[in-house]
Parts: sequence; C-alpha cells; structure tokens
Amino acid sequence: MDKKINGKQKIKEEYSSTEMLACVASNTLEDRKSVFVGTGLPMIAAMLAKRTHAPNLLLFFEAGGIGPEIPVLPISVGDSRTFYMAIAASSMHDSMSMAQAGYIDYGFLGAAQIDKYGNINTTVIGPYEHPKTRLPGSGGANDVGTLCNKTIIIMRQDKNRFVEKVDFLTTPGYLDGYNSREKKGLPDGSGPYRVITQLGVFGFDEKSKKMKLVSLHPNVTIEMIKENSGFDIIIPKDVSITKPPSKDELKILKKIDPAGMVIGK
Amino acid sequence: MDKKINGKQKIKEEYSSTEMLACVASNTLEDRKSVFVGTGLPMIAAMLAKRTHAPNLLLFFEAGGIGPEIPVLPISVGDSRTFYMAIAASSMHDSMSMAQAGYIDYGFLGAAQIDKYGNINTTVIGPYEHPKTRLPGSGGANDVGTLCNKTIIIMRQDKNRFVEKVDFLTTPGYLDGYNSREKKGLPDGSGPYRVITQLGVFGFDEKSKKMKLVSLHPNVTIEMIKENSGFDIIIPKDVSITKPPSKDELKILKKIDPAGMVIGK
Amino acid sequence: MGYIHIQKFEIRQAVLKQLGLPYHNIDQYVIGKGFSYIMGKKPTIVNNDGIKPIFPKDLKGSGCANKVEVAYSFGHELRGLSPSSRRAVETGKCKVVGEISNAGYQWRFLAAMMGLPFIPTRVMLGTDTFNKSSAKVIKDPFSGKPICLLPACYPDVAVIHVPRCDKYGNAQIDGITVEDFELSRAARRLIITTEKIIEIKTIREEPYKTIIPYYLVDAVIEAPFGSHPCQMPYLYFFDEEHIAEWLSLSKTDEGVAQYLEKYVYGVDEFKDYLELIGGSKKLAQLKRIEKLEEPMSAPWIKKLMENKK
Amino acid sequence: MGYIHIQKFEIRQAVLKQLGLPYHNIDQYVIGKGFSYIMGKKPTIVNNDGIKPIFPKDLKGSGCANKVEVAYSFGHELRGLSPSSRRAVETGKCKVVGEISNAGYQWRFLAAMMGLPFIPTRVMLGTDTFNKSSAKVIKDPFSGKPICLLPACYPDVAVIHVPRCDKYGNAQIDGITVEDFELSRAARRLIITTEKIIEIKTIREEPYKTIIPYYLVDAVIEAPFGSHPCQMPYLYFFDEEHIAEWLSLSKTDEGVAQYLEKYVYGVDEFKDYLELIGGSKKLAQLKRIEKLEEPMSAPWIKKLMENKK
Repeated sequence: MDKKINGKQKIKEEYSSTEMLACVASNTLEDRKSVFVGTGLPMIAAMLAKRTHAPNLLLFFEAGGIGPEIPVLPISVGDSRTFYMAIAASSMHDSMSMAQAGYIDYGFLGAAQIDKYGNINTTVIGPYEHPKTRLPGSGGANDVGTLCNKTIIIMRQDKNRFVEKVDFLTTPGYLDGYNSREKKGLPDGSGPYRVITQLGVFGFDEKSKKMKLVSLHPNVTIEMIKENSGFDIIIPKDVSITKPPSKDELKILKKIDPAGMVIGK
Repeated sequence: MDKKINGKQKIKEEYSSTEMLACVASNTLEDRKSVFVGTGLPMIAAMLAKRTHAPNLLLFFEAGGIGPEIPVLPISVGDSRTFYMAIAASSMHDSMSMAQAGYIDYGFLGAAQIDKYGNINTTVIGPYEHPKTRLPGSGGANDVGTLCNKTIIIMRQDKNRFVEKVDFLTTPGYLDGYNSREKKGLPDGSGPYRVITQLGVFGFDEKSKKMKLVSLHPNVTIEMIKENSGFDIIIPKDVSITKPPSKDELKILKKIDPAGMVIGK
Repeated sequence: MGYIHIQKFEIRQAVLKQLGLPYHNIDQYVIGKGFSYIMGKKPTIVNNDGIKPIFPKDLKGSGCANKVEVAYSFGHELRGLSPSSRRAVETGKCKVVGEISNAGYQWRFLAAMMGLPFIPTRVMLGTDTFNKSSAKVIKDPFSGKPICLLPACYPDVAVIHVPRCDKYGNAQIDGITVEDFELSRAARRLIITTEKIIEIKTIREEPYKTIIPYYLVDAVIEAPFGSHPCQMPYLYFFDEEHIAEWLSLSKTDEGVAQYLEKYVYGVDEFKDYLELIGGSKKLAQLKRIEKLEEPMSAPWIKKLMENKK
Repeated sequence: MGYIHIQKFEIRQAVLKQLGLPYHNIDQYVIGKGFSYIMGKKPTIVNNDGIKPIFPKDLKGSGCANKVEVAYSFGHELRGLSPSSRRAVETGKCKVVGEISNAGYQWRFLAAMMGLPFIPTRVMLGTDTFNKSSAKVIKDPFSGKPICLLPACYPDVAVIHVPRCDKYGNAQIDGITVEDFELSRAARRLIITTEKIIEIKTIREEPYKTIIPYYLVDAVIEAPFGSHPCQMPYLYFFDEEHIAEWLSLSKTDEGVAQYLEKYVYGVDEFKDYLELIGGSKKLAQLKRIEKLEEPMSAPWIKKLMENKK
C-alpha cells in the first residue's frame, strides 16, 4: 500500500490496515486474563496474543466454547472450532453467567456508530420505526459491553461513525459520562477501555468518561483524527505513536489466517 | 398382629400398618404421571405403583435422578440407586425447576405436626429459639409442598401430631384456608391432596380447604379418628373403607424390600 | 399460531405437519416440506436469536413471518448480513416487535424453564435495546440499585437437532449446548430432529449424558444430515457453498422465490434435497472438513473481502 | 472466617491447610488432618445443605461451628437424625441463624454463579421457613402477584469431591451433579478432591464432559476413596458400618471425642485412616456393593426398625 500523508514522503507500508488493527488489539490483551471473543478480527487478535505475549489467555465464546485450542479460524461463535480441544464445551448460560459474575476481563465489540462516551449502535441507521438500514442488532454485543470488565471496540472511523449521538443505543458505553453508567445499575468499574480504528487508539477520561486519544498510528496526524470525528476528542499533550506490527507478528498472522479470510491479502 | 377393636371379633390382620400405608400411597398415584419421591415409604410406594397399576409413572429425585430403574432400595436421595439406569442423571436445579414449572404431578411429604389446612412442621418442637426437639428442617419439603401439583402426606396420627397450630410452619398447606395459598403467591391449584395415616385417608374441602375424612382403614372407627386429632376433621356422610393391601401387593412389597429396611417384618 | 423458536442445527426441510402431537406419540416421523408448512401457517412472531441458523433466521425474508423479536437476526457472522431479512424489515413487510440481547434471550428461556415470571440480569440497562424490549427495571430490594427483569419466554414450538436420541426423545448432545437445555424445557411443544435413533438402553447406561429427557419431547424425527447447510459438531461442517448460493439469491425477492422453488417446493423428500445439494460426494466432503482433513471451501469469504476493499 | 460450604462426597480428612491458595497453584497436594484444621479455624457459619454428607453435616455437633444456616442439616435420611447436631442446637452451643429449603439453597448458589443479587422463586412463600430466612417478598411487576427473592450466596470456601480431574482442576463428574455446577461457580475459593488425576488431553478430547473448569479451582487434591464413608457414584458405596459407628458414638460428647481421637487426631495420613476403617478388604467390599454384586450391610437399619416399634 502506498500513501502520501501530510506532505511527507511516500512510505511503503509493509502491513495492511487490518493487520495493524489485529496487532494493536492483540497487544491490548494481557497474559493470564480472560477474554470474550467473537469471530473475525477479535478471534485473530486473541489467537495472535496467545501465540506471542499472552500464552495463558483464556478464551470464552458466548455459545459455550471455553479455552479451545483453535485449529483453524472459526466462522461462527457456535462453530465447533470454538470448542475444539477446549477445556469445556458448555452453554450460553454458563459463558454469560461467568461474564455477569465478573470472571471475564476483556470483551471485543464492533460498531456502526459510537459517541464520545463509547455508546455503540449496531441496530439501525435512521429512525427505528422506518430504518434506512437494519443492522444486526445487539446479538451478544449488549452483553459484552455491559458485563466484561474492559471492552475493546474495533471499528472504522469517520464522521458518520464517530457521532455526537448514536441513532440507537444498542450497547452501553459510559452512557452520559461521569458515573452515569454505575448509576443505571451497570457493573462497577466496567466499560469501554479502548477504541481501535484505522487512525489511532482511544481511551476514556477517567472522570468525565469522554473519549481521548491514546496513540496515533504511524503517519496519522491529530488533524486527521479530528477530521474523522463528529465530536470533540480529548487530545492529551503526550500522544504516543502506535507500535506497528512486527515482522514476527505479521508472520504469525499469516499462519493464523493463511487464506486471508479476515486479514485479507 | 392381633387387635380387638370396638368390641368386634379379633381379626387376624395379614399386613402391617406400614404395608397398609405403602399400598394406600401407591394406589393414590396414577399412571403416566410424574412424582417427586424421597427415600423410605414414598420410594416403596412409587416402586409398588410402577410394578402394579402405574408402569409409566415417572420418578423425580430432588438431587437429579430422573426415571431410574431402581435396582435396590436407595437409602439417600443422592444415592446412585436413584439414578441407576435412569433416563437422566441431572441436577437439583433441573429437578426443582421442573417442579416449579409445574411438570411434577405428585409429591410426598412426612410430618411431625400438621394442622387442619395441611400446613406442616418438620423443623422444631417447642419454641424456635430454644427448641425442645430440633427436627430435620425443610430440606426439600417446602419445595415439594409448594411446587408439586398434589402433595401426599404420610404420617402417624395422634393428638400431638394433628394439632390446631403447628409449632413452626415449615411447609405450606392451604395456609389459612380458602384462597389464602394462591394469595400468598403459591402456584394456582397446587396443595395437599391426601394425608395418609395409620387410621385413615384424608383430603381437603374444596372451598374451605379444611381437612376431611376420605376413608377409614379397616377396623377403624370415626371415634378413633376424632380421638386422635387436635382439631375438628370434616366427616362426610359417605366415608368409604380403605382398600387393604392385596396379596399381590404384599408379595411385591416383599420383593421391593426383602430385608425389611422400610417395611419391617 | 404464536411464538416459534427455531434453534441452531435444525432441519430445514422437515417438520410441523402436526403441531398438536400428543405426548409420547413420537413414532410418527414427519419428514417433508416443512418449510412450506411453516410458511402456510404464517406465524405471527418468530422468536429467533443470535448465533443460530442460516435459513430459519431468514424466515422473515422468505415471507413467512410478519413480526419478530430479535437479538441477532440480520447477520450471518463472517459471511455478512442477511439481504432478505434486512429487506423485509426495511420495506416494512416484517415488523420488529422487540429487541433483546443474546444473553437476554437465553435467560428468558431460563425463567420459563424455572417456572418463574422473570429472571433478573444486569444486561440491557440504560440502552435503547432495553427501551425496545419487554424487560422492566426495578430497584433491587437487597442493594437498592437498579436491576433489569427479563420476562419468561415460552415458545409455542421449538425445533432442536441433536446427534442422537432414542425413539422417546431422550437426547444426548456433544459439544456446546448453547441454550438447548433451557430452551427445551421452556418450549410448550418440542420437536427433536436427530442424526440417528439409538436404543433407550444406551441412554440409560450413561444417564448423565441426557440433555433433553423424553417428557419434554412431542415428536422425534430421524433425519441424517438434518442440520444441512449448517453444522453438526463432530459430524459435518457448514456447507458454505450452499449458504453462499442462498445469500446471493436472496438479494432479490425473485431470487428467494427461485431458491424456494428449487430446494423447498421442488423436492418431495429430504433425501431428494440432499441429492440436489450435492449428494453423497458433498456430504462426505462436509464430514472431512469437520474433521479437519480438508480445508473449508467458502466462496463468500472472497466476495466479502472484495466488498470490503 | 465466614461461610464454608462443604459438598456431598467430600473428603473428610483432607483440606484447608492454606485457604489463600493462589490461582493455579494446584500442585500442592494437601492431605492431612483437615478436619482438625477446620475445627481450629472455628468458622462462624457453616452453610451445609440437604442431601449431603455424613460428617461435615455434623460439624456443628463436633464443636467446630457455632452458627449454621440450614436446609436439611439434622437428618441422615433412612439412617435417622443426627444426635450430635441436634444436641448442639438444642443445648444452644450452635445457633441456627437461618432456615431455607433445599431448592432455596441451590438457587442462592445459582444467583451467585450468575452474578446476580437475587433469584426469584415460588418456594418458601407464606411459611415460617421464609420468616427465618434471608429471603424477601416483592410484588412481581409483570403479574402483580407476590414472589420470593432469594439473595445470592457466595460461600467463602467449597470442597467438592469428583471422580476425576486434571492437575489444573478441570473436572468431570459422572451421575447427578446435584448443585456442583452452580456451587463451584458461586464459591470464592474452591477445593477439588479427586479419585484420580487424569491428563488435560483427556479433558480436551471430550470438553462437553467438563462440569468444573480450572479457572474456578484453587486447589486439587488427589484422594482415592476420598468420599469415604460416603458414596462415589459408579465407584463405591456408603460405608454403612462406619456411619453407624459414628451415629452411635455421637450420641454423647464423650463419644464424639472418642471418634475424633480415633479417626481424626489419631491418624497422620489419609491412607492410615483407610487402613483403620477396614483397609483394602473393606474398600473392595464397598466397590462390590456399589456395583450391585453384593447387598449392602447396614446395622443401623435394624436398629432403626427396632426403635420404631
């Protein structure tokens, strides 16, 4: 991929945007923690983490697969690859109860729209009664966003997706900010932890719970971040540059997804 | 056993009081229904019913044994004989949920005390804080008495056991009678169905829910019923005589309990 | 007709000839054009949830559901969204009467299984998903904090496909049970379709393997490969080529009609359907894929990736 | 110390040397005079329920519990009532701080497992069992009728004996699970004792057999015959002769002391205890009884019948 950014020299990137997302997501996960994963990029990220810095990461799938040794990329959260050589092939009641009881550290979410408090829409674009576009709905998203201790959101960023107000609040972020999440009865201390887009990585202000920039991907400027958001993002003084995928990581990604099912070519 | 009753001729009874209880309890059960059984007499009664008029009776044990082919008398509701060749060896959550959802037709209970509305005490004799005698407590009794559609109570009858007010209301009968059971939130239409004692069989008045005599055991008089109760029992005009154990039933009982573990000699 | 819940791995061709099957009357194997029977019945609400199957999910897109309560009902995971289901809702042909989350659905079945009016949960609080659901919020009397109450859901009919059961319906399941345990106990009528019928003796020898006991079951249908084009864990994998054909055809109403004509109305028996989708050669391949002896072949993945670019 | 829940089939000699065992630190096999450790700790509340075991049920009668919440805690089913437990409560040595039903206990664990403040139920309503319990009644907001709410119960420690698990604690159970599934997920600390340790590979080959996964487990103790004098389904039966000895001795405080001296303080290792109760000959007999190759021998039954007369 060749790009000209900010008048700088053309830079030959040795990785795709999807590979970048997968690696950043992977690096967000810690060893000896548990993660609630869906298929697609979250699965790739979790598998990469397990093969690099987090070999003891425990995977939960909502349909009941727990701690599998994934042989090939699953295409569904109920796919038997999600409980291949697992430590338990259980039920949704079990997985979701474990999440609700606070056993699950990380959860992944996708989003069609997000607001500054990390509230997510995956239900409809347009008015609910006469939707312009009907999206998948909550599925397990509301559950993951409510119950996992730290939620990681992976999505594409632009003005139509980073919005002042989501068309439909499918999955709770910090609701109206500050302590409004806890006040509504959602688990203490849980909530969105990171938002990972093609441009950067975002976190949330500890007190106001407003979205703030954590790191810029290589060759991305703060202006680009602002241009691609419908709300103000807190820009701290010290913004780091996201660590790009290492050669090792890229090699492992190819092994995890040789056909490019998710990662692409 | 030889007895002289009411000035009548001595009658040589060919069955014991326990055998009588077992057979009456057995005959109360219907084929193609389900029953929640404990160990002891209920187990004997259910096994007898299965081997006589109710071959398709479905047995539930609170610990999770469902539909077993009982090889020898279990001594505990968690005993593996309660799930020997069962159709399911499940859990207490499953059994109790099935009962709460209305799947279980009959349930058996014992009692240290009972009142006229079929309320039962198996917790303490004397004041709760300083009990004269500490009894087993609810165990599964409250569950059976609350959830099964028709409860069958097997107990010894005398003035200290058939009482105006139980020392402790462990398991609900019809509470204060009439519709008070439903008003408290207990399942509609459920409640005590029969009380079987060494003297007779009792039911409950449809409206007031007060205990009424259904049948007298052979050689028992209405006076004996009254003498052995601390409250007034409704005596209808037509009271039948309980069918005594048949020779076949007695033979099967011997096979079910050859050592006389429950039935005695 | 009221509420139909159709579960993962279910048989798409079979079923529902006779909904009022009496208890125990389970020697009547009903295999036929069940899909069209469902269509003929026009159930008012189809209660279909998340992770589940390919075709029943698209019931609404096939014109046989006019109201739905949805958790994850418009997507096919990595394969993308469902064109027909989205079209049905976006054009107003099918109305979404309620939103819920996957856990929410699961626990509504748990409440029903337990004979309870509701089950509490922490999910859904503070969201539009809650606002469009049948749940309520109360103050937890123990902590004083808000808690969400999910009302029990008793589907009128549920269909569950299992690897094996006896002729009375006592069923074992290998792998995850998803919500089979709770759903089978919540449904008013339960139809079991099975890869094979085994002896009751086998069930009784390992009673702890029984997930669904016979007294929950209204009908048993023996239907090898009955989960096609979906997966049966440890036996065969998704038929991604067939799924791709459906997803492609279902982009238009004409395509849907064409698909139904070919695979539903056009076949008399389930075995004819299995011939049509590729016969024993295809089925053997799906077995090999499930056993990891052969990589999955999935045309939609490539298309998906191209669309993304 | 707070709440200890001791489960059916548990090992009576083992355990609890170190309650704060770190996660994963499960190669420390702790077999010893656990009973006395429990006694030394004087837990304030022993949460012991219904159907369960012979000795832990009588903890209070052994002087090592001064408060109990009870469902079925004073009886030994067909064997009769527990003399020591009744004496402890009747003399005021041990206080009953709460009553509950068996289902109530089970569902309090379900609430804890689900991370909920409470689970609703229809049991206990309208009774003194409810009045002496920790439950509350509310008006069900869906139907307007009263419903009972059982607060979650998180035991500080639970001990569960299983037929087999791997060294990480992934455990399979044959036969009924009673409340093991929910309890293992509710307990803050979980100690697994097992008939044998198997390879994790075996666990992974049939993952649907795992009832208790490793992340719930704080310690694993290999203890063949660890359930003695209770039963291990499919492996060995209750030792009714030993149980009779206990029931007989425990009629007096001196008898309890005598029993503890002989079988708890008097033995150094669990294998010494097994020798003391009859060694390999007795254990072989219990195996035969479980397999129905030999009838049960139970002195207490005869006594019970005589007492009844």
